[in-house]
Amino acid sequence: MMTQILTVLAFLLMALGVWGLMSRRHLIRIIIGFSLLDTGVHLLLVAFGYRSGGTAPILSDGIGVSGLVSGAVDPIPSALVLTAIVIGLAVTALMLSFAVRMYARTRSIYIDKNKELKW
Amino acid sequence: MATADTQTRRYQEPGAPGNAAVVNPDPRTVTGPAGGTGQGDVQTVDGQLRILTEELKLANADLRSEDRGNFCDHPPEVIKPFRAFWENFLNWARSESLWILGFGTGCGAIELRPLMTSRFDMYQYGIQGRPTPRQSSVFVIGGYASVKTMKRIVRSYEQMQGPKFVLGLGSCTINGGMYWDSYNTVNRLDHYIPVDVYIAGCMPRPEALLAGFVKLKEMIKRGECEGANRYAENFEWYKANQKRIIKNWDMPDYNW
Amino acid sequence: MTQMILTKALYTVISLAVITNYALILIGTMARIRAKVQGRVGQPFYQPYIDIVKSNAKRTSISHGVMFFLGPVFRLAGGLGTYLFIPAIFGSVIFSNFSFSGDLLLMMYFIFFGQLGMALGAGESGHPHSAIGVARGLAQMTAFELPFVLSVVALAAQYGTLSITEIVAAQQGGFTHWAAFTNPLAMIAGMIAFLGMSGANPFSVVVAPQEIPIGPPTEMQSSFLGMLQTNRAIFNGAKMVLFMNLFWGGAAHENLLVAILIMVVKTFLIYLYVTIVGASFPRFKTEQSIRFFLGVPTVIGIAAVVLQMV
Amino acid sequence: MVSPVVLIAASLGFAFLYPLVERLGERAATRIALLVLAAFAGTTAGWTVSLIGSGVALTADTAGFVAPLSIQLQVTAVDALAMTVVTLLALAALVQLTERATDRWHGKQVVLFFVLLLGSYGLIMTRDLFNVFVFMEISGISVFGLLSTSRDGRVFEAGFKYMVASGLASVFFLIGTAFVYRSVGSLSIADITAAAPVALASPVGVMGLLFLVTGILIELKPAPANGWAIDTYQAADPGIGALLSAVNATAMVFVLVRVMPILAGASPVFVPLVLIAGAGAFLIPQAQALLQESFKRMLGYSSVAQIGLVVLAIVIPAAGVPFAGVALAVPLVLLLNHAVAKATLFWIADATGDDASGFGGSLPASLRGRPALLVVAAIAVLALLGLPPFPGFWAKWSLVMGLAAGGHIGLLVVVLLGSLLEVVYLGRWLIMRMRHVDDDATVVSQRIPADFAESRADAVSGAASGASDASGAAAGAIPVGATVSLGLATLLMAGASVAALLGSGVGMPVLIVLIGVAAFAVLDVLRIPLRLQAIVAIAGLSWWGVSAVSGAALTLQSGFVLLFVGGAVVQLVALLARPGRRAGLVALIVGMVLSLAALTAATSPLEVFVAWELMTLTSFFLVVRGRFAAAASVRYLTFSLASALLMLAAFSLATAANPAFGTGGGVIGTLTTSVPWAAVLLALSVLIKLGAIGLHIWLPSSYAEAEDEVSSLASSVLSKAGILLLFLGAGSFAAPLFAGVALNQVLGWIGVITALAGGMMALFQEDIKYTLAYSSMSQLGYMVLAFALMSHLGWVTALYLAVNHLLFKGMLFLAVAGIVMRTGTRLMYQMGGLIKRMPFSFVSVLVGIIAVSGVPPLAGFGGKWLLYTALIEQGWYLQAALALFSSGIAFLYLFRLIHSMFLGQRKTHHDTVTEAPAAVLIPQFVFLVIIIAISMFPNLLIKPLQTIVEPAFASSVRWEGYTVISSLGYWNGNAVMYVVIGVFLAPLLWLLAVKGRTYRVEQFNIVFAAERPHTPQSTHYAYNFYGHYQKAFGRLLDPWVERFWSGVSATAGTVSQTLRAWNTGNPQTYALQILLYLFLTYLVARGGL
Repeated sequence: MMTQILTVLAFLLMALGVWGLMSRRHLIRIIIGFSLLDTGVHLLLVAFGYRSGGTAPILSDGIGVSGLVSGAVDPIPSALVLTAIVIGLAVTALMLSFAVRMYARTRSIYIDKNKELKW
Repeated sequence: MATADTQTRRYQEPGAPGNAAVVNPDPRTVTGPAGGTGQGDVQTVDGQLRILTEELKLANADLRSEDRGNFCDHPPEVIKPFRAFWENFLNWARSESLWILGFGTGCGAIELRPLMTSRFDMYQYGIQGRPTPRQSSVFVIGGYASVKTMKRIVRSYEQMQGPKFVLGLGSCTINGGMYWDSYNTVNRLDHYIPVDVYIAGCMPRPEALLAGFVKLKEMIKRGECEGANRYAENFEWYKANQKRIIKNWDMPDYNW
Repeated sequence: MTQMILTKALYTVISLAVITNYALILIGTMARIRAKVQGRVGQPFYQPYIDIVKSNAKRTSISHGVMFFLGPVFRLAGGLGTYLFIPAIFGSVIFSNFSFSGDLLLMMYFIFFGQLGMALGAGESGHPHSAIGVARGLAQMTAFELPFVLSVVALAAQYGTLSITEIVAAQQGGFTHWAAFTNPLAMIAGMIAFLGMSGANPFSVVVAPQEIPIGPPTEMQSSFLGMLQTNRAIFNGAKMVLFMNLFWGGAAHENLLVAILIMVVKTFLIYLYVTIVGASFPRFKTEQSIRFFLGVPTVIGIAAVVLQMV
Repeated sequence: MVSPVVLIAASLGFAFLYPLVERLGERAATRIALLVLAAFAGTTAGWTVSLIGSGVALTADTAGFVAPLSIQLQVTAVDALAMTVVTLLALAALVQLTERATDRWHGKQVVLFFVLLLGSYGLIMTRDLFNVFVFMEISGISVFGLLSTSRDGRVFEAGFKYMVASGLASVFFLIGTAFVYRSVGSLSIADITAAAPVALASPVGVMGLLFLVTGILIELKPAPANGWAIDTYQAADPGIGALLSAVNATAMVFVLVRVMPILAGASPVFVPLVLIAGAGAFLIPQAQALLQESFKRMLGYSSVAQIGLVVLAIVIPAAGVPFAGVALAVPLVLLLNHAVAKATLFWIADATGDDASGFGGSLPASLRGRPALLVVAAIAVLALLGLPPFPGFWAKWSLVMGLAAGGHIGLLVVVLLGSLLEVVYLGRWLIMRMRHVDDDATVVSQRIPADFAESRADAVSGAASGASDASGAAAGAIPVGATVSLGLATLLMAGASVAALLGSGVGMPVLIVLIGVAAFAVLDVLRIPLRLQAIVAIAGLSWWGVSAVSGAALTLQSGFVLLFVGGAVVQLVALLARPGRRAGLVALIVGMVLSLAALTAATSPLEVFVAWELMTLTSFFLVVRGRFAAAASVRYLTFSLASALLMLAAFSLATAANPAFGTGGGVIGTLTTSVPWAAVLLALSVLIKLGAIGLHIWLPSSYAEAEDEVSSLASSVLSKAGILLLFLGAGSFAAPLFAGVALNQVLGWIGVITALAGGMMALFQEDIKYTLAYSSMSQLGYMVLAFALMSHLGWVTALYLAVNHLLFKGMLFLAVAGIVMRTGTRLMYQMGGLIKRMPFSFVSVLVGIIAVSGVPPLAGFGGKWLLYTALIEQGWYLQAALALFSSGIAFLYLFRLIHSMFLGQRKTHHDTVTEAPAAVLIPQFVFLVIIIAISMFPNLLIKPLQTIVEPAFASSVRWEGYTVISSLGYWNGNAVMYVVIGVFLAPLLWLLAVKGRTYRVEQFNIVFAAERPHTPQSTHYAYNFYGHYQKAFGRLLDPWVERFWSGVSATAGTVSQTLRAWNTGNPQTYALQILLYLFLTYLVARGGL
């Protein structure tokens, strides 16, 4: 159940992100939209690994490997999400820095003034 | 052309050399003079005119140097007839096939046209028109010859291939006729080109022209029409005369 | 072998002598007929002979160069060759000429030989009018060539051969067998083309006297002109003999003299036709005659060919 | 063997260490970096060698577990090979980037470079789906970092777009990964592949894979959702462009290669999906690139297109010959071919420092004076275009064969059309680079000075062409880094080419061509003068030709060898007239002749095609040498390669229908196919090469604007290749194809109309070379007509015409070469009266034109006689009449030619011209003697031709002595000759006997309406000689075909304009396009709405 809710939420978040990405003119807002999209995907990954009532997939005292396999949520998506978040962070940072340089060049933070290359 | 020159020219017109005087014993036909006095009697303008170089080539002094190479510089030569019998046959053929150069040099040209008509029908005498001097044997000077036309007459005459014959049509060709004192009309044609037959009158009727042709034919058959050879013989005399009146020469001294 | 060659040479001389004299007289006669029509006496029928003698009797001549010198030679060679590749009289050994060397195609292309030589000679004269005349002549030639070729192809298709002798042979046996009646469309196209080929009015723009003096031979004089005059006779004769062979049953009779007579009559009529048309029409401009030939005559020619195909 | 992990670790480690290394000094650090890269290259090369030997994969599991618990890295032979090439290119790139004049890379750029390399290695080696994502992002981030160091400020805008797009792609990929993981429970690609048919066949699984594949595709920058990538290529430092195109893209393709089995296993919708995606990605950018003014942007379009082609190749199993056995060989070869070539082009853009594409003629001719750079650029362009002998050629051949075999006709069309478009823009760039400095690249027809000025300076000078090439080298020297990297790339390409050639199974002849070209290229490098080279070539070719045909029976094959080699050898003599050096001239001529010979010796469709392409290439480079040949050679290249592509299509269709098609070879009818469309395409292909009406617009300007000796070779020798092809494909054209109409009927009409139209157009040319070029077109039309008859006589005629055309057109073009050399003009009305100055040339032209026009007694008549006899025999009456009409037209333009040049009035400034050099005259007179001989004795030529045709048709003519007799008529060339001599001599003797005293006069001694001629110019009747003809025909003579093709060109431009307007430059539009792309893939997968 939780998985379904999370999945729906994830897609909603992604849709929101895409909407932001597509409809805003301000570069920073576009980047925010992009981050939302990213987060949505991360949520989706987590949702797919979720097991209702599962514990965190941490091997600790009292829970054997068998307990972990039967009781914990899938650890791999979590691991993946961690990586993805890091990467997303890096990309977001790069995007922001590029936005700054674009602003420096064209004195405009709006996307319409930053589309010199075309055709 | 400056009027002064021509005015001067009119009063200084030289007497024809020796036996070249024109008489007109018969108002219908006049035999021409036997030509100039020959070599050594070259008339010069300002003492500078030379027609022939030392190699006996044409000097072509009036041509621009870059044009000289484009013109043949061989002077005309006297070409002896064949022996009597054969030459008589050829002369018969020449006389029976008279091709007129279609060049109406003056008002008399109008008298040529009726010859083609059914009334006069020159074809029955073996006479017909020809559009190019190369192929013609008779040059009919149709009346007065202005200085301007004279240049073209000389050129066309020289371009005809010998034996060639000249008919002077009308009084103007004999003595200038009614234009005798005009500033630009040649008074005596045979000072410039050898004339075989004169047809006096102003204007002579086509019948007179026909009569002239008949006369010409008789003369050809007798071997008397050696105008081309006479021209070659007295070449320098003719040239001097021509050049005296034609100022903007601008062509070779002999137009092959 | 030697005897054979000598015999052939003799025959050739006879054949050429007949055609040359006949054609010269024909030209003279035709001029006289034209004069009569115009109410004149006209020149003697032997005037062409005198003119040729006169031209050759000129004491001087000028030459513009080798090709100019050879031009009339090429022209006359073209005329002679054209005649010699046609069997003039069907069934006659003497008048079969050198028709064994090639067929109709050879003849059609050999016509170019003289044209080319003359055009080269005229070209070397350096006279612009010669070149203009040649340009006009060649242009007009290609134009009348098309209906002519179509009619020839129609004939070749009809008789299944390109050999002139066989085409004539197929027309024997009464005038209804003549191609003129068995293949009238081809005949019409061919005979219209013949008008262009003979260069008379209305297709005389090539020489166009008084306009470009006289076209290609403007500079030709003396003996050169004499050769051209000779060729005019022979070449005309050759063409008339060709058309007689193609469309009008050729000249055939067991008696050679009668056969010659037949040839004389037929070619005379063909020439008369050209003369009448020439006397009746004014001159076309070059582009007009090109358009003319590529118009109705070509359509007729195509019709003749198509009729052979169906 | 070194473990794969080491490579990853070393890259990463060195990247991190680099700041420390740089303490040693910048130069030293970069040298060390290069050493490291060299070590990598050694490693990967070592893998390649050993893996190809062993045939097993090299596997490494990370973190101490086996897959699927750990991430598995695996290197197969293919991977290793790709990695080797990638590493070598990276090495070359680093040299170029660190050793250039400005913006040398250092510090963080080198670090990022190694990270990028690491990403690429990872993408190739990893066998874990999520790991793919990681390496994708590593590559991406390093690319963004590198981009930010570019000098062009617009790069941030481009980079931003790139990030948005690749972010979306990552999202898709992650979503896909999530679905896949959810369905399969593993991230190991091996596991997923195994489980795919079951676990991923569900709608959810397919949906996930759809996301996954869309993500991968977007990363591959597919049109029409790739504007961001193009913008990046345009703005980025060309060095980065090279990396992106050569390293990054190559690695990304491997992701698709890994995923493809999963997709194919899961659902049948994916193969068509990827096919469509690949086709779109290939075709659309090619069209978009047409109007690009920025070279880098154009290369960007080309890159994405090439990757599209690779995507296609991944899906299509290779059915063709060379690489059939090896999995992935075709895409791999295409990929590596592209990587090397594209990197080279980017480096050249960097080295020459200008970014013009040549569209609109704005490009400086900067390569003309730099032979080495020119060779490198040409190799890169040709390799990209997939021309032999470069590896891409074989791959493209296999791909096309595969497409046809698989029945993917639509894709076949896409591939060929895209290739053609690529030819246009890349060829244009190369040509604009190579053109002469004087050439404004607009010359496609004769040029008449507007004011009629008789200025010699204005005159079109063929004599000077090629002499002052060095003046084109205005730009500075190439940086040492670029030299090394370009050299490395070229070596790589050369090595690959040789390897591919050896592996292709194509026979010796092709190798001989290459060796021939290379040998003479070496002579050029050694600065051997042209004359010496020509002598060597004459000797070599003669020896080779003699040894090739001696002892062999006379067949089509040996006959054409004789024609090609003999014709060329004789004409090569003319080169002896040219002092000094002409780099490449002899090499290319030899190459052309040898490839023509290879064409005759070809025993399989592939060999035919290779030889055909080589011939096209060598002749193209010969044409482009002309002083004003740029525009003409654009046409030549485009139409020639269009012809080649049509031939490829024909061969592929024919082979698909009949695997034995074309094998055995060398005899009449080898290339016979019963597939109607294959026959039509083959015919079209040959017709283009023969300049048939409608397809001819390349011919006049190419023949005319080439150097004079080249014109003669092209027209007399090269043009016969098409005729040979006609004979090889003979059987294809005879059978009724459509509605009972056989192709040969159509061919016949095309031939005769070509003959007529060519002649008509020749009539109105003032430029002598254009006249002759159109004349060639016309004559080729005759040959097509004769061939199309499909009868014994027709074929003998076609061959007779071919031989005759070789002889007289060689004579004419060489005579013209001599005249142009002496007079400095090609315009006929500027000549005149040359007969007295150049009598030998005159004789040669005279005999030439008599031979063309078919006037007896010369050999030309034989051709005409045979032709009309054959035509009438077959009942082709109307064609016969038209052919005769056009032969009259030929007579017209030929007379114009000889008149305008030799007769009439000589210009004053030509008074001093002298006869053409003996070296130019000798070949003419050799031909002349041959013409006279076969005119006297027609059996000398006709009988051997009958022998050649004998295998196909029994003789339909018989011989009686010298008389040839057909069913219709007869012809005795010998007798005709004697009669003509007789009738010529008789009047001549008569004339000599009766003529009076004859005076030899000069040119102005003409009657001129009693005036004297003013100047030769105003007296020479030559300009617009047939004005009345033009008047008579009026609108019929309008340049309809030219107009049609400008229309086609304009339409292509409009399409290109429309398509590229799609790339608006707005990241949000690009994002929308990407989403639409996803939706489209969904629709395709669903099979509609």
